[in-house]
Amino acid sequence: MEAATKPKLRVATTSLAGCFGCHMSFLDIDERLFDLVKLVEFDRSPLTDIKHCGPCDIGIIEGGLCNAENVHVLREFRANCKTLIAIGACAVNGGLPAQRNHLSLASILEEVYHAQHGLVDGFIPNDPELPLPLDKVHPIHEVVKVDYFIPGCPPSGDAIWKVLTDLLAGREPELGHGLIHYD
Amino acid sequence: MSFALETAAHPENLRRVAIDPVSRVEGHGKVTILLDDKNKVHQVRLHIVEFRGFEKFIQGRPYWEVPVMVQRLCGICPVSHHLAASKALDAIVGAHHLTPTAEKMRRLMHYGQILQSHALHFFHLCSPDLLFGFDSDVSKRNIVGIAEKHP
Amino acid sequence: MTSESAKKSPMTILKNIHAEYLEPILQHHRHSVNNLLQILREAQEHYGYIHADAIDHLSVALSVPRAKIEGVAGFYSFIYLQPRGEYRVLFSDNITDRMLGNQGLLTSLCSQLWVEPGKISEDGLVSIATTSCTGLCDQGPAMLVNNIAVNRLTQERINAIAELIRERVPLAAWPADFFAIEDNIRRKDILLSTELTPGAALSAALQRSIEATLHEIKTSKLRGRGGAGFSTGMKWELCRNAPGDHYVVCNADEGEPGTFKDRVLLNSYADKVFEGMTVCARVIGARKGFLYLRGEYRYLFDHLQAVLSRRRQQNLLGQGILGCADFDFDIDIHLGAGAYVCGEESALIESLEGKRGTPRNRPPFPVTNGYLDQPTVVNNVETFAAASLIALNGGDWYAAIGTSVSSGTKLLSVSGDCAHPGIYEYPFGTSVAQVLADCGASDTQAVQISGASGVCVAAQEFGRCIGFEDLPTAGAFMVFDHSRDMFEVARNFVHFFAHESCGFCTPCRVGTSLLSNMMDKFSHGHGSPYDFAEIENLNGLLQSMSHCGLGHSACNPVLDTIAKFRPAYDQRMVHQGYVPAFDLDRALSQARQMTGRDDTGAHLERDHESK
Amino acid sequence: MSQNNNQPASFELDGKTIPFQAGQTIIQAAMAAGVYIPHLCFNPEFKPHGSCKLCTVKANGRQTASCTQQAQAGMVVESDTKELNDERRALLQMLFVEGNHFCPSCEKSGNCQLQATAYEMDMMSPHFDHFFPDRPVDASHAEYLLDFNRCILCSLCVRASRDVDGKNVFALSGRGIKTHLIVNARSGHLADTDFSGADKAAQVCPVGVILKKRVGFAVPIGERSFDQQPISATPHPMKQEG
Repeated sequence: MEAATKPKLRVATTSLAGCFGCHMSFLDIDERLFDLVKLVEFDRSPLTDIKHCGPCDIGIIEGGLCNAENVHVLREFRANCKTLIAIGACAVNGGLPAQRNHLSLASILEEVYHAQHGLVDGFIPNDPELPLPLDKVHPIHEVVKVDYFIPGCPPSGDAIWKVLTDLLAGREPELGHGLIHYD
Repeated sequence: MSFALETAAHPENLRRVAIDPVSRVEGHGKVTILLDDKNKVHQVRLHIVEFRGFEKFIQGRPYWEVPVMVQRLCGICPVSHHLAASKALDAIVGAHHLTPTAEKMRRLMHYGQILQSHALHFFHLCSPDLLFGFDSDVSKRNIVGIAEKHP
Repeated sequence: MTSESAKKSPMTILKNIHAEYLEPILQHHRHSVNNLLQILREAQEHYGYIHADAIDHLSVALSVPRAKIEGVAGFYSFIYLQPRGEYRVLFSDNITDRMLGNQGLLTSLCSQLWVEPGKISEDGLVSIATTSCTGLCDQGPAMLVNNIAVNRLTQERINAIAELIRERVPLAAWPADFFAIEDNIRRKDILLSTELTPGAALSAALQRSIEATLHEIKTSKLRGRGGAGFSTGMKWELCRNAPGDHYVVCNADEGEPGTFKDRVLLNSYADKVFEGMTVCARVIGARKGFLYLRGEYRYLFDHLQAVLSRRRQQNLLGQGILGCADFDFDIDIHLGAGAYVCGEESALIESLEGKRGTPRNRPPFPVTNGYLDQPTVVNNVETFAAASLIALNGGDWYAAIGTSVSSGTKLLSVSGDCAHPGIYEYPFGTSVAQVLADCGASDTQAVQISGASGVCVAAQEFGRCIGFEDLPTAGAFMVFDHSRDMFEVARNFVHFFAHESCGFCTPCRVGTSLLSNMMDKFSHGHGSPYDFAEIENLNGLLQSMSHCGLGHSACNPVLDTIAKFRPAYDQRMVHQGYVPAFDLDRALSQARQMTGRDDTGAHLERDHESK
Repeated sequence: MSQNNNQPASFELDGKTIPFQAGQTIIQAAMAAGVYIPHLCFNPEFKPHGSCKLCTVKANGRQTASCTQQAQAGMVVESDTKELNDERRALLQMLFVEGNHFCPSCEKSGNCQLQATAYEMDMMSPHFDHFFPDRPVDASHAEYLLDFNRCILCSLCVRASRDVDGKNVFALSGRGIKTHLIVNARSGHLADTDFSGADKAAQVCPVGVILKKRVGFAVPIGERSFDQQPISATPHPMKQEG
């Protein structure tokens, strides 16, 4: 890693309808994290306490769009980040949550909140604080323009590292056999 | 022991403070606090905002696929969900008595995950509070701050 | 009745209902699996749809797996595996029908008969849906009722039809003028005006040697009128020289939107067409011919059978034609069942063989490996009609007409915004402006030449000429005046291609649906320059990777209208940056309904640009 | 290149000389010479189909499917070019958005040719908007499961069942984007056909539609056929995993 002559790039990350597996995999880069922090500083992220994404160079989005809140956050990222990276199957193609797309949202809510055995007079939560689910789960490139993708569920720490270092060096990211995985 | 949740009588004229999202934790949550003008707290809620519907869409899938599907419920505790599903499958396929090796294997997997998730949570997410204090400077109160101060 | 009829369990009684109407159909088609499509079509005319029991019966009778029968039945739009009602109404939905207001009439009929578009009424009486161009653009809006064509739809006629259906009046008892399809011939030239007493061309051909007749066809420089323009002489010669049993096939699929010239030729000049086929049979040494007639022209079927039987009596078909011992040739009519792709010659042959109409891998071409893998000439209706005149009057006469590259004349089916829609026959080399003047078009914004897969010509290009060297055409000539939205024209055509794609190859199967979605995205006001680039990339892929012409030309209407009518797109490009194709707020409607919420948190801004 | 009579006829593929016997297609000759051309609906054991178009090459300047194009002496063929690989990647993206391909929970992952070919073509994203179709799962058969969500309409099962097993268990029905696989039974269930696990048709599915029950995920990640080497390296995945 060349010495940090350039000003640090500002990176923000978030997990929309993800499970945080990609963020955990990101932390799997282990000691290389220290090399990375020489080059970047973190804005909003589950790893920091910054609650809203300010102007950034890179936005890393884990998770697809399951509810209205996810859309707000994604739009905030797109508005503030020069480059947007979709990380993980959920962000790239909807991932596991998108397996509900062939079902009607009504049948899902009924099943989870009404029909479940052991639930006495259950009801579908309507607290205004809760974001409403979309009728279908969408990968993020179907709602905003996305610049790069890191497939995988989760992508390995090495794959994430390879793409980030490619980008930081201004190269088109390439994974190649062994690093590119969709599962 | 169950008690009525403290719910504000007239939430509309109370002041709302939200911690949105709850950060340095694995998962999606939001905390809302309703206070009156004398800063007395009337209502606190932790809202679990993420609804995906795994309960429904795993139905109709081959049963040997489910353990692999439910891993994706949580990125830091996939093993627990995987093994819970495996336990359910034991009943389905009639494997009521686990072989000793199988049981040891499952216990080992659980311990492995506990180790990994605790270490991760403790060092990456929680340590800034302990080393810098809960009210320390926000911009430093994260893993990067820790890395700089305590390499 | 079969031997086990002794024990009549309810199941076997049920099965006999189907056996009753299926057995005569199977006899008529000699239990040949090659006639599977004709058997299915006739079975449906009896029963209304193909019942699972009928499939079982056919599977045994033809000794073919029922999956094959289901596979073929599932391919064709007019063959149904589920009940579609006693009256199956299909509104023709070509852009010309829309310009004449078919949408309003469809909604009116649906409300009068309490049925939703695309669905069947509760009592199983009627289903109403749309279908691709039915070839009645000069007298639209049109519809098919149980595959029989009804033209000149007006609110009165729709009201009458609603009444007739409610009263369950059989089609035969409907007013005759509902089915009076006119020719609308506006301008005749050599093909439509030259008299041909049946057999004259044949006897002229028989006086010459076979090679001499072939020579006449070649010197006439006649080229295929189906649109591809392959030299007819060369095609016949290649086929003649190929070993095997030879077949002559007349392509009367005429599925290209805006094309109805074959309808007129078959209605009033059938003798010329069949004579041309018989001349071809003489040249290539064929004993068997087929007329592949599109399912939408079912109403012409009996008339054409009558012409064929008359010609047999006149010894112009059948054994020993005109006393020539070695010249036997006869023609069977096969009806299509609603699949535009079967206009492609190898897909047509697949359909003739009772299969799904997917184009073959080429080479080899039909001239050497066609019907039943034997040498086959597939020519358009107009090509055979012209060939009959050439056999009569010789090639030089024909070559002198038109231009050096495109000899002879071309029938144009003119429709859209013009005073006199109908059939205009011109020598090649005639300008678009000339045609517009003759058909009484005014304030013309554009003309779509050769249908959806053809070329969109704008005002400044009206000087261009019809001909293979400039504007090749299969005959469609749709006129649009300045009140028309050229974006909607292109969108109609793109939906047509997505509906008609055979689904064989990935780029076209998926690409045409992606293209339709992109055009709908523009139409719903979500368009941005990003989508423009997407359409252009998709076109490159379709043109270079598609298996047949349908995929190659699916993007033509979009690219032509982008190039020549950019404002129609720009006005829809309300966004500079990418926006989603779907309406995000509507995506929350189900959740709002389930939770009864309508607070601000329950909504999302419709469109939010992203840089 | 002049052909003297004792040397076998050959054509040029990306600068390499590929010998071929008469009647061979470009892909057959290339495969015999160990040169990989991406393909999905081609399988050397069956008649070429030519529907997926992954194997499209430029032969003497004209793009054509190399599985149906006969090899000709002196032909100049381009395959591994940027333009063709970009188009192949777009075709793969089309296949991924047309069906429901959830690799994380799919037992065929690691042995799936669609996935392995997408890896080979560096497909990092599906790019297009997903169709998310509603497709059935048929678990009626005692030993075999059919998950139509992953069907890419390559017809290998149709050809195997017709030409090798002589059973015609599978066929395609519908048209255009509604084209779908059906089985030879009135009920539409595999259990009511004469399909058996020993059929050739049970082993040829390049993706995860026709699966033996209860053996999924047996081979650990890292040891599956395409974990060890990319699809371009294996001569042809003769032994079918899973």
